[in-house]
Amino acid sequence: MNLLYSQDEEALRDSLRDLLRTRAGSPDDGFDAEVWRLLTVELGVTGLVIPEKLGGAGASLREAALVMEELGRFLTPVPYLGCAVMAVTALRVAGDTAILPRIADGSVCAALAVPFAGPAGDVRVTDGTLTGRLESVADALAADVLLVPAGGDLYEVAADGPGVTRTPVVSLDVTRPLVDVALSAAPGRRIGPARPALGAARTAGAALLASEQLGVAEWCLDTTVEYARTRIQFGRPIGSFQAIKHRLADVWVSVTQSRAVARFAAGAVSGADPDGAEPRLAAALAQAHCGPVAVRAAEECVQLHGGIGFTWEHPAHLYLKRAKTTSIALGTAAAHRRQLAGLLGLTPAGTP
Amino acid sequence: MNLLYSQDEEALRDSLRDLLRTRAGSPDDGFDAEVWRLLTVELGVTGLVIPEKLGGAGASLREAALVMEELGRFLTPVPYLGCAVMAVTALRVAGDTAILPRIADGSVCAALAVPFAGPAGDVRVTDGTLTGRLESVADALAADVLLVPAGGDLYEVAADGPGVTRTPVVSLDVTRPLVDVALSAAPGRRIGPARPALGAARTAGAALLASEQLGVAEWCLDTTVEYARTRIQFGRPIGSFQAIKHRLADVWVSVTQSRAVARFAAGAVSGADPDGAEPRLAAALAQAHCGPVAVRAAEECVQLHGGIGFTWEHPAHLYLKRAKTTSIALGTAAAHRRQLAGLLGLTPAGTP
Amino acid sequence: MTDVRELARAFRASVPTDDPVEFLRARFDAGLAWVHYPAGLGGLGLPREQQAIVDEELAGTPSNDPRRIGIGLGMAAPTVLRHGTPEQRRRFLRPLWTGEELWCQLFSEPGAGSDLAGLATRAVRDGDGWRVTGQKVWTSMAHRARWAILLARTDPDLPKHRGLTYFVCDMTAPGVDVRPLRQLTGEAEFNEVFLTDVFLPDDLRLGAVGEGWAVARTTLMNERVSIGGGSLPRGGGLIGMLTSLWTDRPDVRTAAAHDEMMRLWVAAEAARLTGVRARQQLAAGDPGPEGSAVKLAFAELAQRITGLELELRGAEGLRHDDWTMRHGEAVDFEGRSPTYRWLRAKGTSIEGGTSEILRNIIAERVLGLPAEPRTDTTVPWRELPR
Amino acid sequence: MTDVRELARAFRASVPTDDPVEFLRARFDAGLAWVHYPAGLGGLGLPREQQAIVDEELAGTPSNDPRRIGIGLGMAAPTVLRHGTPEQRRRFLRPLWTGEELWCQLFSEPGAGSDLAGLATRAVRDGDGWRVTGQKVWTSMAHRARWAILLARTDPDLPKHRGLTYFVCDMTAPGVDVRPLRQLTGEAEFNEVFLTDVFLPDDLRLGAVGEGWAVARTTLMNERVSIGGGSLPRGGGLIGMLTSLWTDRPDVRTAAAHDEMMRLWVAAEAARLTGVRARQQLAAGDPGPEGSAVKLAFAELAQRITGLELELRGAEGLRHDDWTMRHGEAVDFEGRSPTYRWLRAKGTSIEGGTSEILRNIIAERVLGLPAEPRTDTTVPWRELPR
Repeated sequence: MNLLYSQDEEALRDSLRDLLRTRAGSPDDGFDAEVWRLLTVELGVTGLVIPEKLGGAGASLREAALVMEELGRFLTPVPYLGCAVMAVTALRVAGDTAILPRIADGSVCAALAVPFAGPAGDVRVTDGTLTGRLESVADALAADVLLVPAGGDLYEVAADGPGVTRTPVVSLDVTRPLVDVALSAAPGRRIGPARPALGAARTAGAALLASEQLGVAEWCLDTTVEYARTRIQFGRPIGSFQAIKHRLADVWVSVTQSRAVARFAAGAVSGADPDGAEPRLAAALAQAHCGPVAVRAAEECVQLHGGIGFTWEHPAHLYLKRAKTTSIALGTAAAHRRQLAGLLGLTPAGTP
Repeated sequence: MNLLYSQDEEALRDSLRDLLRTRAGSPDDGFDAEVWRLLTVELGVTGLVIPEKLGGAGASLREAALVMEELGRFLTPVPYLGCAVMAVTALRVAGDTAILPRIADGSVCAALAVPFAGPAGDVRVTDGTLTGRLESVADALAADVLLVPAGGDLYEVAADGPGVTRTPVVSLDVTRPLVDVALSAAPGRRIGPARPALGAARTAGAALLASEQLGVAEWCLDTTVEYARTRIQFGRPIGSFQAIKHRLADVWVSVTQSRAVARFAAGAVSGADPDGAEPRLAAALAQAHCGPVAVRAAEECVQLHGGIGFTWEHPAHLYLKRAKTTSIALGTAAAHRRQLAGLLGLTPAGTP
Repeated sequence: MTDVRELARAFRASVPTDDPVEFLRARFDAGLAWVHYPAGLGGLGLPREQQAIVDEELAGTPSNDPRRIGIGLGMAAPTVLRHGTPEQRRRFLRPLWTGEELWCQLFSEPGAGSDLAGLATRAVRDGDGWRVTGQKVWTSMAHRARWAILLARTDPDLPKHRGLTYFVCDMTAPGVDVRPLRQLTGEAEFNEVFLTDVFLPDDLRLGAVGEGWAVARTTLMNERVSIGGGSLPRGGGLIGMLTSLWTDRPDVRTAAAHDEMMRLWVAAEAARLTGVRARQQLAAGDPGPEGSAVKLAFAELAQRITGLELELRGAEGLRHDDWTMRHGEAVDFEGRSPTYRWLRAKGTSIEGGTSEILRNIIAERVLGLPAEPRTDTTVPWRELPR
Repeated sequence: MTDVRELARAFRASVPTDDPVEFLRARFDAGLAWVHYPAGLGGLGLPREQQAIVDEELAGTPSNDPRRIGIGLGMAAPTVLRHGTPEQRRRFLRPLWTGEELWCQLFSEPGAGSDLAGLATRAVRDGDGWRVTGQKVWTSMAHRARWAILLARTDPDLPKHRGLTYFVCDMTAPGVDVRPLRQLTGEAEFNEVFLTDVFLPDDLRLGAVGEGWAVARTTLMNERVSIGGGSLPRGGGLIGMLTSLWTDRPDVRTAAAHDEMMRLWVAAEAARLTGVRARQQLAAGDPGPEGSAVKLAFAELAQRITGLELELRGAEGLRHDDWTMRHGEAVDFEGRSPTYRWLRAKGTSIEGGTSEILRNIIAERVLGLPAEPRTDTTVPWRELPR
């Protein structure tokens, strides 16, 4: 598998950076509507994974991974993961043709209504309406459409429709706000069976979250290196001290590995069956590796900035919080290692 | 509990160093009979734990721990652990009065005939004779008396008696040679019940092995620091490079912790019941901590010596091999963590 | 030899405890505040370890909140005692100890963190006093403090360690501006302090002009002794919160996390025993460098334990309790959410000497490794790159 | 453009394979040895990646053991090609490639390991040649080598990088004494080489007098590219030995070790994919610094994997296979005991550039962090502390 970036991807990266760089810096309210409009309508990146016949770009999750990487680097508060990666993957697998075109043209933002971490919620279906509670759902605050798994099927629910309450929670990562979703006899339209759609969405989400983690880690490394080059203590740049050098070299090694792993995962889920054994292995590998690397890079970023890195004012803490929450959200590294062991047939102790 | 060294202990340490320093350097044949004679007969340290009425010094395992520390530091090839710590503890618990006086006066060297790692061997008793096989027994090559657990009891067997074959094996740690012991209808004298004797011997052994590991780690740290102070590369001592400094500082921190932990373990097993819950906790803690610290110190010693540390000629490798084998012998750190969890009631996953 | 137990009992029997401040003043005057201080300054000139006897005898009587007077107690008091004039000692020590006057520390600056001696705050002679201008940071309690210990540059033409002078700063003086500094936890435990032409009379100078660095070393030495000096029972503190979670919540348990938790338990217990041993050495009159080992280990442990707790909690670890900006006055590892603990722990390897600086100190002062080539200690401060 | 596949097929069809050396000589002469080398020197001046096509077409024909000719292939050949005279190229490259003449490297010295440029071996003019005296170390294959690449000091009064000259050393010359150097594994993979007044005619000098460091950089650059360049399948190599043990031996499995093994599996796979990506970059004509990442990661992984294997094996891990001193010629991670693997892995972070030096290189050349203050590059070598 080709693990490099294609020329088209490099070009896309340039466009994204031009756009995102200018908007970086005010993530406190958790959603940048203007950037979201530019991304969806101008650049059309929410439609990357949507087939051309449904109005999308007919590209693949590989290109979407590149978008994730840049959104991670700039910590842009937009619901790309929830909408353009996970909801779109679920809808494609469920055979939807109604919502995808509206996501592609930017008129609709959809979110998969499942907790960002832990098991899927428990929603009952009664007479075609949905009732239940879903805690800590990501990317749902800006959504027009919620995709709700209930009773074995996937339903479309209008996010501001009757019987739907979204309550923002105090999120550790303020740049990706979570909400609790309460459904009380909310009308739902059945789209298709839930299990394959959810499985594929989670695998694609985990695989592409690795690219976001790569972007986060890259920002942390770049920012720390730049600081170490210019911060003077004891009459010389702190980056000239060997202990700092070696730690940053180690971070560079693990970020370099993350790049290879994230590219591999993005490629693996871009095939025909996004939830086959190989994509699931690649996604589990990616989360087992790239999550901890991003956390480590962010921790070193805070530490090597010293006092300033511990302040609210410096953005390092936003990356730290993003890194930690993503390393938990779609499964911790430990959970992904367990999953990998299962896929590899490396049974745990005690099993024959 | 007092975790410091007493003045008597410091005096004992001085005597030991005077003796051991001059003998260091020729551990290849695995047993230094002359040093063993000086230790047993002149200094009387094999009798430290033996009550005065049986001819011993009536001291405790705390003082024996200090001996272990110095033997670890100089890597002196003598069977102190097997004889003066484990065999003596087993004999005391089994109520022996016949062998202990002969150990105290240096006329007999005893060894507990159990594998240095893994479960106790399987020896059958038939008409008062013992038959079976024990692999990788430590400190048995120089022993006159083997203490063999069989059929629930502990037996005395003459090491060079009929039906006893000791076959040296290729040991990873050549300074503590192992043998396979084969018993074929070897005559044995019953001493007492095996289980409490073995339990106490293992706990005392694990607790005091931590002091040996401390001595090993201290030698590695001291030697590496000295080398880093004097080895010049790039026009300055390599110890003036910050990355080297920080790694040695980290080793110093963990060695400092090992000292506290090893002293605590030695104190804990010196009470009335050497195999109670608290001694067992202390011994497990000691092996869980001090084993890996010694391995790490030895690894840094090899690495920071560069090429010379990788040679047969430099003693670093002897410490590396000693550190690694001791971190496996009386249970790996992981096994001791499991044991600790049991003692603390911190049940593993899956148990209620 | 003085029998302090007798003294303490007699004192307790004779002094009413109705008014806490009156009681503390009386205790100070009786020499039972800090018995190792000289008579007349709250002590009796006795060995430090006898304080424990006094504390035992006076248990239950009014006492100070060590978190409020901590900086005064741990840093200002030993410095005033050692370097202050008799008048300064009389003026400052009593209300410091009784808690009537709180203290803070004006050392660190945005440009001088680890390299404290490079600080830029200037103090210029003005008649019988000094005019001080500069910016200080990482100042806890500044918004409540009456006095501050202050390090300022009085001669920029000397090499950096030699142009410093040590002052007591009057925090009520005009030109002192205290502003809360918000941390990544959302609260402001610390402050920035802007000093603009602040006038300090010369009798607030502590030690000779140009001797500031020597005086500051007394302060810093005592800071390091006090950090990590607390004693916990086995399995207490952060590791106890983790094992309680494990015990109370079977749903968070996994096989992999079990070993990780036990690794942390072992590391925590090893660090705790190291602290116990360090205090025994101190009590035996043989203080060693083990305090640095305790602080380094505590920082790493705090970060690893709280990080694992978030992973075990899974979805719960994504939610914080409160981002409201407030003026925190002390670290509260127990009262807040797991996410707060995890965030706050990031500061433990930065505050009070970064882990990097501690490793340097261990390597050079404990292990005797040679210093790095330095270029910043011999040239005039004015010419240093900044 | 040359169709190498056609050429290789035609060559294979036309040349008898009876005598291996004859075959290799013919292959060299046909330009199919290393197609990116110039015509007449075993190549055809084609892009490097076309070699794979030739190797594919000539699969099954006589070939060299890359472990025997590795140093010649990876280090000597590119240096001779770039810095040698036409005569030197003609003389050395053909028998080097065919394996008729083996090569070794005389760079490191007891006093010059990481700081190679500080080496002390002296070469002094003597008529139309040089007299070389000094001690070299870490020389594999020296006991079998016909030639060596040699770095020696020709002017001790210049700063250290500028007083070096690069030679080809005749290993059969009088005064060359090769002694095996025993490692902690018990075998001697390497040698010490003592040079006593060895005469080398001036036509064995490679590059100009005093240009030795520049020539050596070509050698070292190529060494680093070749290390860690091999490709393994997923789960292959050392991690595969560990997972096989796990699969085959239920008795060694524990809950804690399971997660540790999976951590290592993940780390190994991440390192492997990094190597795959580095080779893709190289093939795309964009060689990056990722090779350093691969070597660093491999060393750490090799040590951790083999260490865990010993712990899993428990009692078995206390026994070694054989301490007999012998002259090992290549690392054999698979054929020996687990204890051998564990011991040999300690060398992976030392040989071919220590992990510490690699981190320096990454920090300064890749990340652009400023160099440390240096005092050893400007003064005459003679005056440096040693």
